Amino acid sequence: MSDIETGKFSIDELENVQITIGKIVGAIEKKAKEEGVEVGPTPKPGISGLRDWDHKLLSRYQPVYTPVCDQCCYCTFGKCDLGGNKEGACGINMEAHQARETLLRVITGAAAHSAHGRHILHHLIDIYGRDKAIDVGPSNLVAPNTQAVTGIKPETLGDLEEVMDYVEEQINQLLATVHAGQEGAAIDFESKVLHGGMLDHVGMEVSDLAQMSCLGMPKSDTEAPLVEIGMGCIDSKKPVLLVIGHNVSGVTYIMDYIHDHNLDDKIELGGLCCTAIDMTRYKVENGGQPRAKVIGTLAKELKMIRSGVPDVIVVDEQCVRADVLEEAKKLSIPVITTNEKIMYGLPNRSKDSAKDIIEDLSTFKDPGALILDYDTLGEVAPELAIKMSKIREDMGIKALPSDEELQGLSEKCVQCAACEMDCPANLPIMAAMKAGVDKDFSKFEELHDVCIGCGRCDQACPKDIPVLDMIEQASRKIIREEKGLMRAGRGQISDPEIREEGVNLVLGTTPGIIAMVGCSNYPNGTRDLYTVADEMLKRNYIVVMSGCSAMDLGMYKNEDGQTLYEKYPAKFLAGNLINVGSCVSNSHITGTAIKVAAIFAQRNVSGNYEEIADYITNRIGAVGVAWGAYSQKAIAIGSGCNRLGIPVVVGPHGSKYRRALIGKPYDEAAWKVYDARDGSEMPIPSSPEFLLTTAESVEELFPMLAKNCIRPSDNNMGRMIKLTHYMELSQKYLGHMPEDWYKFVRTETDLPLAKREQLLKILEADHGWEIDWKRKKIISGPTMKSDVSAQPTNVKRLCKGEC
Amino acid sequence: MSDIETGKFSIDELENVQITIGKIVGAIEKKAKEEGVEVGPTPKPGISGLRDWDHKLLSRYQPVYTPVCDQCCYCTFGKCDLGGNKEGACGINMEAHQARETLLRVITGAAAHSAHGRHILHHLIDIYGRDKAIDVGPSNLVAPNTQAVTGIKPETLGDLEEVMDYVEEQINQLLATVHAGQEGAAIDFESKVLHGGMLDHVGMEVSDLAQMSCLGMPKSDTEAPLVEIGMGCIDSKKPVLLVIGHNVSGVTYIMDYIHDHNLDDKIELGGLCCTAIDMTRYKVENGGQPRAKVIGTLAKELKMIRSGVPDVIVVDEQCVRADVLEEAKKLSIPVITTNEKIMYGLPNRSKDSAKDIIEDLSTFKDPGALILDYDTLGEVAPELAIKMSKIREDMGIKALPSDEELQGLSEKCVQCAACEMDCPANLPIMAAMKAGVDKDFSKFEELHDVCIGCGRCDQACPKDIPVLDMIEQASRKIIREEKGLMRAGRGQISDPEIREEGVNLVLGTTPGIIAMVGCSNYPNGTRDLYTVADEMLKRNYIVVMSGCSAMDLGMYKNEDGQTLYEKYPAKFLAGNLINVGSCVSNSHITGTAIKVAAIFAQRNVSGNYEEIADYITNRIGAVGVAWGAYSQKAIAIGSGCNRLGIPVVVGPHGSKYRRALIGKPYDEAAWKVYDARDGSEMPIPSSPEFLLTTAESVEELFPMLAKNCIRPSDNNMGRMIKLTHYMELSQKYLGHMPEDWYKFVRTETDLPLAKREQLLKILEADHGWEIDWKRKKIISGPTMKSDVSAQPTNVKRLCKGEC
Amino acid sequence: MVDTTKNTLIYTTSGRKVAKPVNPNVAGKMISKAKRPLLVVGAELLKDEKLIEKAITIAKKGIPVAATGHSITALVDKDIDVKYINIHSLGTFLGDKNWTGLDGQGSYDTVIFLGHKKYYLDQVLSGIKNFTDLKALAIERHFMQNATLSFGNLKPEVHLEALDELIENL
Amino acid sequence: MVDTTKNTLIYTTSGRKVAKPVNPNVAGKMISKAKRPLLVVGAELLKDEKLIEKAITIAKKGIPVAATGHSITALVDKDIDVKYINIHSLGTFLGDKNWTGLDGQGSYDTVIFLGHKKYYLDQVLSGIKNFTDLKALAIERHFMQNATLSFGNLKPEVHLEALDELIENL
Repeated sequence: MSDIETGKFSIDELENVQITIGKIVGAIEKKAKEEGVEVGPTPKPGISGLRDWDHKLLSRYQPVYTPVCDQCCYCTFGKCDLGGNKEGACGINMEAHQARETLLRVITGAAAHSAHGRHILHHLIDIYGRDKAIDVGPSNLVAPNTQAVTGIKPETLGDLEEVMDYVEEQINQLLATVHAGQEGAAIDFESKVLHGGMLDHVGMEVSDLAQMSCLGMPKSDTEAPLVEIGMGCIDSKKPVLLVIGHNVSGVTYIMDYIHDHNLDDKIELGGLCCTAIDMTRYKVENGGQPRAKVIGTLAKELKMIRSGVPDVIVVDEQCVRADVLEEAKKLSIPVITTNEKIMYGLPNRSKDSAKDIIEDLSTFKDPGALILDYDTLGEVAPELAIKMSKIREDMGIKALPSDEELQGLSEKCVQCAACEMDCPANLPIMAAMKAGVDKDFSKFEELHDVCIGCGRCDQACPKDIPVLDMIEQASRKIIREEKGLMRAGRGQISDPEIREEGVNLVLGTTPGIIAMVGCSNYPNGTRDLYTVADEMLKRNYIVVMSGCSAMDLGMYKNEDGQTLYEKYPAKFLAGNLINVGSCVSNSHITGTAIKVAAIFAQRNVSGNYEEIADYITNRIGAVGVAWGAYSQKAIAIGSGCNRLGIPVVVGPHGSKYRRALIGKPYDEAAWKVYDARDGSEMPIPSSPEFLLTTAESVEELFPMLAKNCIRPSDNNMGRMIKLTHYMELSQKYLGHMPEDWYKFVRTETDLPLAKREQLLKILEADHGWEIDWKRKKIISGPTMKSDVSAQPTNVKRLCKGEC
Repeated sequence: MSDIETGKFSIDELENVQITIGKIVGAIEKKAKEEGVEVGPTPKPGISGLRDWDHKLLSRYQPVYTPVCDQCCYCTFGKCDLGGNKEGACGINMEAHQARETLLRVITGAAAHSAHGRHILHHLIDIYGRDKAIDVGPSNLVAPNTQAVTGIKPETLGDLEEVMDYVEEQINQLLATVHAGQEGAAIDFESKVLHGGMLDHVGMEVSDLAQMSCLGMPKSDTEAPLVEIGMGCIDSKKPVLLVIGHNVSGVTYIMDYIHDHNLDDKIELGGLCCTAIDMTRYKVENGGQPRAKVIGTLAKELKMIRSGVPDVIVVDEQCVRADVLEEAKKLSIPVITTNEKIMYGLPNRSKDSAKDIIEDLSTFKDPGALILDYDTLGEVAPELAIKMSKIREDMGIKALPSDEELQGLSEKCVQCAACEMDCPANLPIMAAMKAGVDKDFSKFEELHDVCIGCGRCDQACPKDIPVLDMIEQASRKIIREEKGLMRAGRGQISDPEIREEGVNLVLGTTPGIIAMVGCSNYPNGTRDLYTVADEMLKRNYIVVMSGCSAMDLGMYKNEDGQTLYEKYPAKFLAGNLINVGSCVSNSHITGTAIKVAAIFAQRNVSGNYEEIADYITNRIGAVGVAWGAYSQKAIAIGSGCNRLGIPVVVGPHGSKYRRALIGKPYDEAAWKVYDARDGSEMPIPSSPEFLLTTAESVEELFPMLAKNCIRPSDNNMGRMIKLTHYMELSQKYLGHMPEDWYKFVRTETDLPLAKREQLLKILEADHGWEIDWKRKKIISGPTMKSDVSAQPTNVKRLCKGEC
Repeated sequence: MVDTTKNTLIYTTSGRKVAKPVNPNVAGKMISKAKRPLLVVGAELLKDEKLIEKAITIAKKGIPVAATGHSITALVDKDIDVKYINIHSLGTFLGDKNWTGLDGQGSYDTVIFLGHKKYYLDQVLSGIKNFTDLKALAIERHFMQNATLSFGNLKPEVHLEALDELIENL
Repeated sequence: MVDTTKNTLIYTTSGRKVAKPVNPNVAGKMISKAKRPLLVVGAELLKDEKLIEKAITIAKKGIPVAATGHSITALVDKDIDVKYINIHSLGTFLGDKNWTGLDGQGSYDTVIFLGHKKYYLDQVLSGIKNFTDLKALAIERHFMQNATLSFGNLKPEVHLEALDELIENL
């Protein structure tokens, strides 16, 4: 294919050539027909394509707006204060504007992922050609999100381009609606939010499929290798090359150069953020060993730079602190930008020789360079690191203050509270300063894990005290010991795994999937992740990790010195711990749910999003947790889960996303579905209770997780298991039985066997249920029947007898 | 083409077919080569493609940031107060964030235009097929923006799809950079702003080329018909069908239905905003007469609805007030939404029969309907209007308060100033209320023209006084007389016109092009537009209008009862008044500049953006004026002009765009270019002095316009003419000679003949220039030489001897 | 008497409508006058034993308590009317005329907040401020700009004193 | 004495840093003490003959004037040191250490604003507030939140009185 000339030409000049033409109306349907695939009603849906489904979800899960700002400053009619739901100069009210604000966040996130995908796709097609086959492991359904949304079953890199075209077109349509004078109704902005979220998962999927297919990454590999992680695992005596970002395109050239030039042992290559994850996935399939170390998340960026350890910093895109160049400059660390999204105003050296660039940067002629030629990059970055290591050592670069200086700095503090006010978590910095005056720096040490390393304290301090440096210096011992192991991202769940585990999920005997995704903006430090994962794994939930959460989980060890990655196996089975991979690998989590519907339940998947989402909503007990969600990508990922009916809990900072989707358990009318067997209405439990909400602490989170894994399709065994965990977790972490446990009981067999009698008594005494004590059976009380053959659906057309 | 099946197939089954394949690497270059077109260095540039050019512009025209808000609320690390250029939690500082804010506005605008373009392109391809030829009049260079940017010379609708793919991909890349943790440098956000602006013009061009080619719109027609305009031209006794928005796709079906069913005389079809302009362009080529009336701009929307006159409202997309449905409901006016961008939460009736929809809406079962099927829409809208007209008359719908009520309402006012505080223009509403107590409503009448009809006063009033209704009622006489004539949008400037006028522009003997574009957020009412256009036309400038400004200009008449459209001819010649068309027709304004470079100066255009922009920057005296700029589209349009070196002045509200690009005339080093003949540096006049700035009043604007049309390429006659206007306008409107006039004098022949001696005296006395009084020649003084054969360029590589 | 109205410094502005600073005696009387008050305590309470005591004391004056986060762990078996609820849900339900409260006795008119994360409560209050008519009273250690009435920014010890004074006025 | 510090209501908030309300006598003294003051008058001045007078009176005290918009039409030939400049340019140049002022005598330290559109000046002042160290004094009829010091919102007649008092203190 790739040698076909472009332009207009007559066919008879060509022979035996296959030509793929997209974009013809009905193209997807026709292609699918040829392949014997049935295409559902909505291939490549436009904004209104799945609106009915959205409105169904939104009638149960109503948008809750908590503005971060009462004002709108989008256009120059304003700025308008919309306080009290007033209308602005364009007529928009607060609700619609907040929905629009959410939409803007979501499409920003979706754009970040899909622009990353487009970049890496261009790059990989340049190298491998359009015909390079997609290979992601032992699956037939390789692109569940893509196929469910677009109806396209991609087989080659080239096929992914059409998918990207669709995603970009739709994101552009959505961005257009952010303009003044477009959508006026909050509910339709919300539908657009869900559309944007769905697109995000397609964009992520394209990104990961492309890189997995070409870069030797693990392909549904349950034995993906363990990778060193933590600031403490970096050997600062060697030249240190630090890479920050999300897009591994350029970094692979650096890794190849290092490997090909036998520099593996001579350079420390460490990564921050998702680039780090993907570096450790590079060429590790079939037993390859990781060629890089993971330092950590965004929260470690400033700390790592401020440590003065890196000799060269390479950044690509996304979640890269905007002050990298400024901070690096202070410590004589050259910065190389490698992606058009981040260029820092640096001179474009893409056409220059590696030698010239190394010369200029090592003599500080420029503080950094933009290098878009990856061959040049591959050579410059490591060679420069080796050179700079010596130069910087000779210069005697001093980074953090000494202990003596710590005391002096503490004394400068006037206890004005500016730092605590500006600290996103309002951490007790003043107390640490107070103790620091007496040379007690333990309180700074305590701040280290809960601090997200944003540096606002430094900015706020009227006395110019470098608060973050003080925390880091005081914590140097902890930091040195910050080393753990993370399982390299394994990629998607394979079809065979789904076939094995699908039934347990749908019936509830595997109590649920807890997907812990996203960023590092935790309310109470990183350790909470470990606590949550360990508890749920012990309880046989499947725990799926990705991105920054996957990294942070690897930093903690149990009493035996084991990380959870070592303790739990990595298959798609109850009680297993899976790291799917980097941020874009989040698509495999939704992909898993789609696969259960498609493979286990044999639902048609192509262009059949609504039916798939409906299936997932009613049958798959999965809850997403983005405990440290900070970014627009996180809310985009969450919104994509939401359109599939998968609920997501974010940490308290997530309240600043401005809107949640919360159901009202007390509104009985909202908790009904159709039974697809006859179209009759049936009551369902109020679970999931929300599609997006926040929790205050992990203690609160635990019972929320268990409860919101309950689904109408649970069989008695499944419901019993889920209910047991709900009650136990509530008692363990909240110190009491949950108020509403009885609402999930359909029959006595839903009750945990050991406590059955005791619970039946409560049902009788407190809730007035009738019990047949002889047979220990419930006679009346439950609002729901237990009927495993019922087919719950929210979609009328899917009922028997409907067209 | 359109009957080719999709999918994979072998060629030998097909004969005599032309297949166009895009997306092959190097495709554009190869296609161009076949067509004998040379492709420049940057076809389809990515974000970094024209960065060097941007940095050149930005080193002279520095970003000036005036934040609307000191805070950033993009992600949940924040919200962060960046006051005093502090860094936020992600490390971004105020400057970079403000540049990012500007970028977000620009790409929102570009998305609005290109999403509109994509929609109408899909729609027209559905009807006319991909092979439908692009026909926009007697031009070979049909798509100057598209060709300069992408290198593609589109010939059919199908060709435009690839252009849209490019635009969407790039906008998505730019939107990605708005995400937390992307670009960190203000200068590179600024380069992205310019990239977004450039893309906007491509998106607009695609939109207009597509619709002009298919919908019988005027094609470079200098005799485009005159169209009735104004609230006063609507006959409220007939059923009134009101259309609001920008995208004429659905409206044409309504127009056809009305025409085909002989309802032309039975229904008043009026439009608001750019849909109105494009309605009057529909099927008027070759002498067709306009089938709709133009009511006016966004500023008239609320007033028109509140008048109670419309019987049905149809909205499409963009610049549609968000409260249309709420406002219409109060007056029993059904609303039909017709585009996915605006759906107002209304039920989707696209698959229902016209009869059923009409029944439900006329019985108020629903307040409106979403109709995406345009055949149904075409029938429902007019038939419903006819039906509703009777029903609403029978109901005795009362809209505005009576005069008696006006007095009572005035008495309710407690003079608390809330309305004036929230009024975007801080209009003196309290004084009107005070006078109203004494039945003097003249002050309300005075407010009418300066009021932009946003309704913030109503929202602000603690006494719930309907201020806007009072203004409208008090102004009903003026409103009844609000009728004028606008020349229907003529589309682009044709190649032959460029050939005729190009030389005059480049040498300056036509003093300049004043392009008055955009929205209706005027600081001092609509009349100012008339004043500016008339003055500049009298002075032989070419005045080009578009969008809302084009409409507002048609509302005023001179003492002879003539509008300017009647007074001045509409060719591309000095002293002519041109309306290019609707918002998307703004691309023809930049297109004109590109055409001068390509056709008059024979510069290669395909993928050769930098050279074209460089040519325009140094040679074409054009200034854009977006006097009422309010929208994200306006700043996008402006930024697209800026990348071509065309300066834009916005009204004072435009300061809320947060950033301007202003040069420093006192910084001599900034005003130098190369002479392409030998690469030597030469000083140039400090004009344009800015790329984007604001002016306070039209009086201030006049001399700014004249001065900023000065270019290095002016010959002596041209410079003399421009300088004369600058001095005269400064004296007329600012009451004094400008301080800096002498800086533009290179030789005595640059001076106006009539005043030459007087000016030479000033040069000698005040500025110390040496004058040879015998020959009346300047001996020394000027910093610049007059050398018409000099070839000013900002781009070193374009100089002789450079590669 | 503790003056809790002085330091009303905020982290970022949100809009024109800002909480009125209130003194503890006024706050106490306001609670007393409320027809259906609800004390909402958050998990930050658990960080200070003394704060827990104050919350219990207030509750014992007959004010029902919504315990958010895991704050209920310190409040069960204390002979007070307390129920767990997620604060984001609570914020929503409070604005719903159809919600009959934690005890089914009908909607609340005055909601008092104590022991919450500042940035989190700020958001919950933002929803209440913009979309309900409820009186929201923040008796936190920090000035909560989105409340109807709020204490200013206080030192921990002054905060406890202020709560005592408030309790005296119940 | 006119109290110009009372009504500081604003249209929308912008950030934490807000102008300090100032009384005319203090404002007057501040101008007197300035090393290089500049009075910047805008075209709104032209709507009130009396305001023009006040501006001229201030200028006659030896304070150079930058006339923005078309305000210069009322100020030429009045024997004062006045030059036209666009206010957006002025706002930029004021922050540039290399700018030598309208008269080439060097940069200014105190800039006084009178007769401007509120929303427009608000933006210009925002740039000055965030990116320069200049003292910006707004003696407008409206409270200008982005100035360093500003009169509050005043009635027109009180505004004139306040200007008189300011002039007395020059």
